[in-house]
Amino acid sequence: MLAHALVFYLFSFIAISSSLAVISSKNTVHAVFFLILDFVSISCLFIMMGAEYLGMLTLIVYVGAVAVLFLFVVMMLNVNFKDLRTGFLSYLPFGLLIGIVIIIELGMMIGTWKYKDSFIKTSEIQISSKVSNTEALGNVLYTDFIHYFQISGIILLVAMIGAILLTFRQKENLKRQDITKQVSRERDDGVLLEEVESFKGVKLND
Amino acid sequence: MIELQNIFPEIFLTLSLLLLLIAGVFLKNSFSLIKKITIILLLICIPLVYVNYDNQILIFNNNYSINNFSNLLKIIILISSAFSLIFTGQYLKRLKIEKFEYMILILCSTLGMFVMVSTNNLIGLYLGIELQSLSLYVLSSIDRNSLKSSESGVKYFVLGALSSGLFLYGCSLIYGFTGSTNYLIINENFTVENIGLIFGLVFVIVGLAFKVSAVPFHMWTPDVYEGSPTAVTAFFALAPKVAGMGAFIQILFVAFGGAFAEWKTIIIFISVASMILGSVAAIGQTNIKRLMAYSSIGHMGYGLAGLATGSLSGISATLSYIFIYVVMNIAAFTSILFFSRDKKYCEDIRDLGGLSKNHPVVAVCFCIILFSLAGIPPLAGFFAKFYIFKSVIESEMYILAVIGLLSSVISAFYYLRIIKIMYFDTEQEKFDDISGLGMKFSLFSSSFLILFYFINPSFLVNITEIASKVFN
Amino acid sequence: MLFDFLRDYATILIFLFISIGLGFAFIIVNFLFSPSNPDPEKLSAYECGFEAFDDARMKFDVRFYLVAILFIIFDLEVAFLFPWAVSLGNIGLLGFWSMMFFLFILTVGFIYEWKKGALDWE
Amino acid sequence: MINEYLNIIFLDVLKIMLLLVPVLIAVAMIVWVDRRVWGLVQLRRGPNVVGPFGLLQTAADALKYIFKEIIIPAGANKVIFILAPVVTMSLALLAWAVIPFGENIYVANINVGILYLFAVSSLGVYGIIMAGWASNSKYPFLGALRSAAQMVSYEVSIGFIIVTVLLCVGSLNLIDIVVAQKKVWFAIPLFPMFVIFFISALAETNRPPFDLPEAEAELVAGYQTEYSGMMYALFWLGEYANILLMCAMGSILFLGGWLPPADIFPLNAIPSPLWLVLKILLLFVAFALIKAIVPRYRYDQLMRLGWKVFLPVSLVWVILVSGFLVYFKMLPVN
Amino acid sequence: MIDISLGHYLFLGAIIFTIGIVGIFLNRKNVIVLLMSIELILISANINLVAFSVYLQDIVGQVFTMFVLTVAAGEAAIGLAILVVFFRNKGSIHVEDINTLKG
Repeated sequence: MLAHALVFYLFSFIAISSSLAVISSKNTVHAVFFLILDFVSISCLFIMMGAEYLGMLTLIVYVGAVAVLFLFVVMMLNVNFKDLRTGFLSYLPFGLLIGIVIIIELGMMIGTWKYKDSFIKTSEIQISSKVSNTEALGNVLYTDFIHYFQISGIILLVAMIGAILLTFRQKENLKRQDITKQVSRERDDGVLLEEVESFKGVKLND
Repeated sequence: MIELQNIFPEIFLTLSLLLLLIAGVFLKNSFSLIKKITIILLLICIPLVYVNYDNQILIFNNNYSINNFSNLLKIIILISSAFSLIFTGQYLKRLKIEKFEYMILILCSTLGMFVMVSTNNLIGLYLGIELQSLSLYVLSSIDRNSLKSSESGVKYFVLGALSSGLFLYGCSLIYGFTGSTNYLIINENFTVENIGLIFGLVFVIVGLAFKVSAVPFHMWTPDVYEGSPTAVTAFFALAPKVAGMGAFIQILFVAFGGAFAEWKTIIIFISVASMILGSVAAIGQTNIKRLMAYSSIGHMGYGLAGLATGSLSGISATLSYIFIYVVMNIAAFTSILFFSRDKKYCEDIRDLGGLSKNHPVVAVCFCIILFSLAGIPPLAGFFAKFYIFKSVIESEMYILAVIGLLSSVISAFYYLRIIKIMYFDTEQEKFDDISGLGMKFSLFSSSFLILFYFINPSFLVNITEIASKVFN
Repeated sequence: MLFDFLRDYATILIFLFISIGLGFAFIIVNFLFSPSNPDPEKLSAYECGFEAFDDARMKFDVRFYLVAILFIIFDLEVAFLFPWAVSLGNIGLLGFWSMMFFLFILTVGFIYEWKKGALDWE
Repeated sequence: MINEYLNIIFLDVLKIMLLLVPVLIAVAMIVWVDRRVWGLVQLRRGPNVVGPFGLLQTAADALKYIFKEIIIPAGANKVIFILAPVVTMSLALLAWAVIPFGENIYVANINVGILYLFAVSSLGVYGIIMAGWASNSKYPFLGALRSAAQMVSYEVSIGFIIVTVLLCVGSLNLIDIVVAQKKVWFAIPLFPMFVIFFISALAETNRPPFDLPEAEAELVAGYQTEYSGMMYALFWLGEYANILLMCAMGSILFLGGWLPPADIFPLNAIPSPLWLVLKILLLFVAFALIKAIVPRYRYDQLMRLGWKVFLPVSLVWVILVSGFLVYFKMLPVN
Repeated sequence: MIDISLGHYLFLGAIIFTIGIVGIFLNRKNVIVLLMSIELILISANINLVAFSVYLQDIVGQVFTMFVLTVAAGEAAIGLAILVVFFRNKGSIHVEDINTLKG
C-alpha cells in the first residue's frame, strides 16, 4: 500500500514539474524533452491504474511518434530563442492568476463532489486475469463502436492528405532509380548484334 | 447485422470519397472533372437522406439517432456543401490552387458534419467535430504561397485545438459524473447538486460556442474569414455553422434537457453578446469578407436566441432561421466571388462603386440579398427574424427581444451603406462578366428564393415544426 | 487484486533505476580516472580538418518531417491492430470486416501517398 | 512493514542482477563473435591475442575506455550530451526484463509483454536524436536525423509483423506466444514474415547493410562522432544490447523461445534457457555474416525498401493470415 | 493520504489541465509551445477519462481515450504541417508577428 502511494506521488510529481517546465523553459528543444518526460510519467500512471494497454499505447503513440515529430519540426525551424522570451514576464502575473482561479474551482469541484456509490475503492479494483485489458478493449472496440472506429480511420486519412497537401514539394527534373526497370532489362535490349564488313562504318538506327 | 440502409448516406459519402481520391491521384489534372462529380454526388445524396426521412430510430446500441431533425439538418448541410462548390467557378483556377484534394476535404468535412448532427453520444460528437475541423484547418491554409492563408490556418488551428481540448475535458467530467457518454443516460443521471456535471456542461458549451463562433469565442472568425481563400470562407460561413447549431441543439435538449435552468442564462448571455457585437463591430469594416464574418456572428446570435427560449417553437424558429441564413449566405458569397477585375478578386467595399451602372442585374440581386440580410419586410430575412422574435416573446423574454430588435436595426446600417456605395458612389471600372454557369444559377436561384419566400412561408415552417417534435 | 498485478511492474521499475545507475556509474568511473587537459582545438566540432562554415543546426529538407508524419499514422494503424489481433476470436465476422474496411481506408491513403511521390527519397 | 518491503526489493535486485550480469558479459562475448566471424569470412583470424582465443579482447577495450579523456565539444549543451548515452544503454537493458528464458524463468511477466518490447524499441530513437542534436556539429546532426528516420520507417513493418504473430497466438504475453509455438514454430508457417522481421531488425539497429548514417565514407561516425571515452563505449554497449534484444525477440516470436525443436528425449533434457541462448547465438551469427558479406544500401534504396516493399507486404500478410484464420475457424479463442 | 483514490487522479488531471491553459496564456510568442500546451490539455482529459473508466469498472472511458489518442496525433500532425507552411512563408514563428490580418 505504502509503496503504491510513494510511486504514485513520485510519478505525479515528475508529471507536474515537467509540464511546468514545458511551458516555462527557455529553449524549445528542452521544452520538447520535458514534454517527453511528462508523457512517460503519465503512461506509467495509466499502468498503475490497471489500464496497461493504454499506458503502452501512450508510450508508443505520444512518446514514440508525436514527440519525434515535434523534435523534427523544432530542429528544422531553428528559431532564435533569445527574443522569444520577452513577452513571458509581462504575462506572468496574469497567467498565474488564471491558473490559481481554475485550480481552486476544479479542486472545489473534486472536493465537494459527493462520493457516488458507483465509484469503488482502489483496493477493490479487479484486474481479471482471464480477460486481459487489451482483450477487453478489443471485444468492444470493433463491434459496439464500429462507426466511431471508421470515423477515426477517416480522420487519419484526412491527416495524411492534409500533411502531404501542405508540405510536399515535388522536385521535377530528377532522375530516380527505378529498380523494376533495371531488373527486368533483358539481354537483347542491351546487346545489339550487327554484321559489319571490314572498312565500312555501322549505322545504328536506334 | 446492424441496419445499414439507415446510414446509407454516410456509407455513400465515404465510398465516393475514397473512389474520388484514387481517381484524382491517377488521372492527370483532373480538377474540373472531380469537381463536377463531387457536385453531382452531393446532390444525389439529398434524395438518399430523404428516402428514410420519417423513420425515428436509434442504431449502434442507441449511439446514433436517425430522425426528422438530423435528416433535415443533413439535407441543409448537403445543399450548402454542394452550392459552396457550385459557385466557386474559376476562383480556384485563378488562384492556382486547383488541387483535386480540395473536393476530398470538403467531402470529409461534410461526413464529419453528418456524424456531428446525428450522433447520440459524446464520443461521436467529439469525433465529428474533430473530423470536420481537421479538414477545415487544412482547407483554410490550402493556398501554400500566400502568407495570409497560412497565417489564418495557424490562428484557426490553435484556437480550434484549444476549444476541442476544453470540449474534451468537459466530456470527461460528464462521463465521470453520469457514468456514460450516451445522451439519454446523461439525461437520466442528471442531478442538480452534482457540481462536476455543471462544470462539464460549461466546458462543452464553450467548445461548441467556438464552433458556432458565438461571441466570447469569436476572435478567430474575422481573421480566418479574411485570410483564407474566398471559396473556403464561403464554406466556413455555410456548413459548419449549420452542423454546430445542430450539435448545440442535440446537447442542450437531449443530453441536458432536464438542466434547462442551468444553461438558460449562459445561452442568453452568449446570444445577446453575439447579436450586439455582430452589429456594432461590423460598422467600421471595409473588407467585405470581414464584414461577412461579423454578420455571420450576428446571425448566430439570433439563432442562439431561439434556443434560449427552451421551447419547441424556439427550436423550429432556429431551424428555419438557419435554413434562410444558408440561402442568404449562398447568394451573398456568389456575388462576392463575382467581383473580380481582370482575374484579380477585390475585397474592398469601395471597389463596388457604381456597380449599378456597369452590371445592373448583379447590382439588383446583391441589393435584394443585403436587404434580406438586414431583415427588411417582404424578404426571407425578415421572416427568419420574425419567427425568432415570435418564439422569444411567447416565452416572455422581452429584454432579449428588445436587444434583438435594436441590434438588427444597427446592423441594417452597414448593409445599407454598401447599397449606397453601389448606387450613388463614383463609378469604378467594369468587372469581368459572370463566367461560369454555376455562378449564374446559384445567384439567381437563391435571390429568387429570397425574393418570393413570402408566397408560401408555411412550407418551411411546418417542416421545422415536424423536425422540432423530436425533442418533446 | 491491483497490487499483485503491479508486482511485475515494480520489478521493471527497480530494473530501470539499476540500469540508469549503471550508466551513470560507468561515466563517473571514467570521469575519475581520466586525464583532462582541454584545449580549444580539441573541443571544436569535428569538421574533417577544414573550418566549419555555418551554424550546425541548419535547416534541411522537409522529407524527414514527412516521414515522421506517415510514421504517426501507420503507428496508429498498428495500435488499432493489436486489440483486434488479440480479440479476433470473440468478435467474429463483424469485427473482421470492420477492420478490413479500416485497412481499406488506410490503404487508399497509402496508394495516394505512393502515387503523389511522398515516399520517394530523391 | 519496512523489512517486508526490504526483502521484496532485495529479492528483485537479486533476480535483476542474475539477468543483468550475464547480459553484459554476453554483449562483450558477442562483440568478439562479431569480429571473429568478420575475420574468418575475410580469411583472416579475428582477435585471438588477449586471453584464451582473444575472448578478453572486448573486456580489454572496455577497460581502455575508462582511461580515455572525456571531451565535451564547446557548443554542446552538457546535460543532454551526457544524458544521451545513458538513455540509449538503459533502454537497451531495460527491455531485457520481459524476455522469458523458461516456463517460469523470467524477471517480470506482464501480459502486454510484446507491446512493452515494441514501445521500448520505439523509444530507442531518442538516444540517437539527443546525441545528434547535443553535439552541435553538422555530421552528428545529419547522421542522427537520418538514422532516426531509418529506424522510424522500419518500426512500422515490425509492428505489422508482430500483429501477424499475435493473430496466431491470441495474447500479448510473451510466455503465451512461446507456448503457442509448441506444435509448430511460427518461422515455418510465417516464413516470409520471419525474413522481413530479420531484415527490419537489421535496419532497426543500424547494422550493415543499413548502417549508412554512421558509415565512415558518408558521415564519419554519425551521431557518435563527437563522443569519446566511456560515453562512446556506452553507445557501443547499447547498440550491441539492442542487437541481442532483436535476436531474442526474433527467436521468441518465430523460433519458439525456450522450446526444443522436437519434444523427444535427448532434446528436452537440455535446460530451457540454453535453447533460447543457442537460438540468439544462431541469429547473431547470421547478423555477423550479413555484416561481412552484403554491400551497403544507398539511403534512398534503404527508405524505398522500408516504405514501398516491407510495409505493403506485411500489411497484405496481416490480411491474408487473419482471413485464413477466420475462414478456417482456427482462431485461438481463450 | 496513503490510500490513493479517484480524487488523487482527478486532482492531478485538473492541475495538468490548468498548466496547459496557463501555458497558452503565457506563451503567446512561440507557436510550438502553444501546440505542446494543447497536447497537455488533451492528455489531462485522457487522465480523467482513464481514471473514471477504472473506478467505474466500465471500459467505455478507455475506448474514448483510444479515440482521443488517434485524434490528438492527427491534430498534431496537421498543426505542425500548417506551422511548417507558415514558417516557410514567413521566416519565424513568433505569434506576435501574426498581425498582417489586423481587424
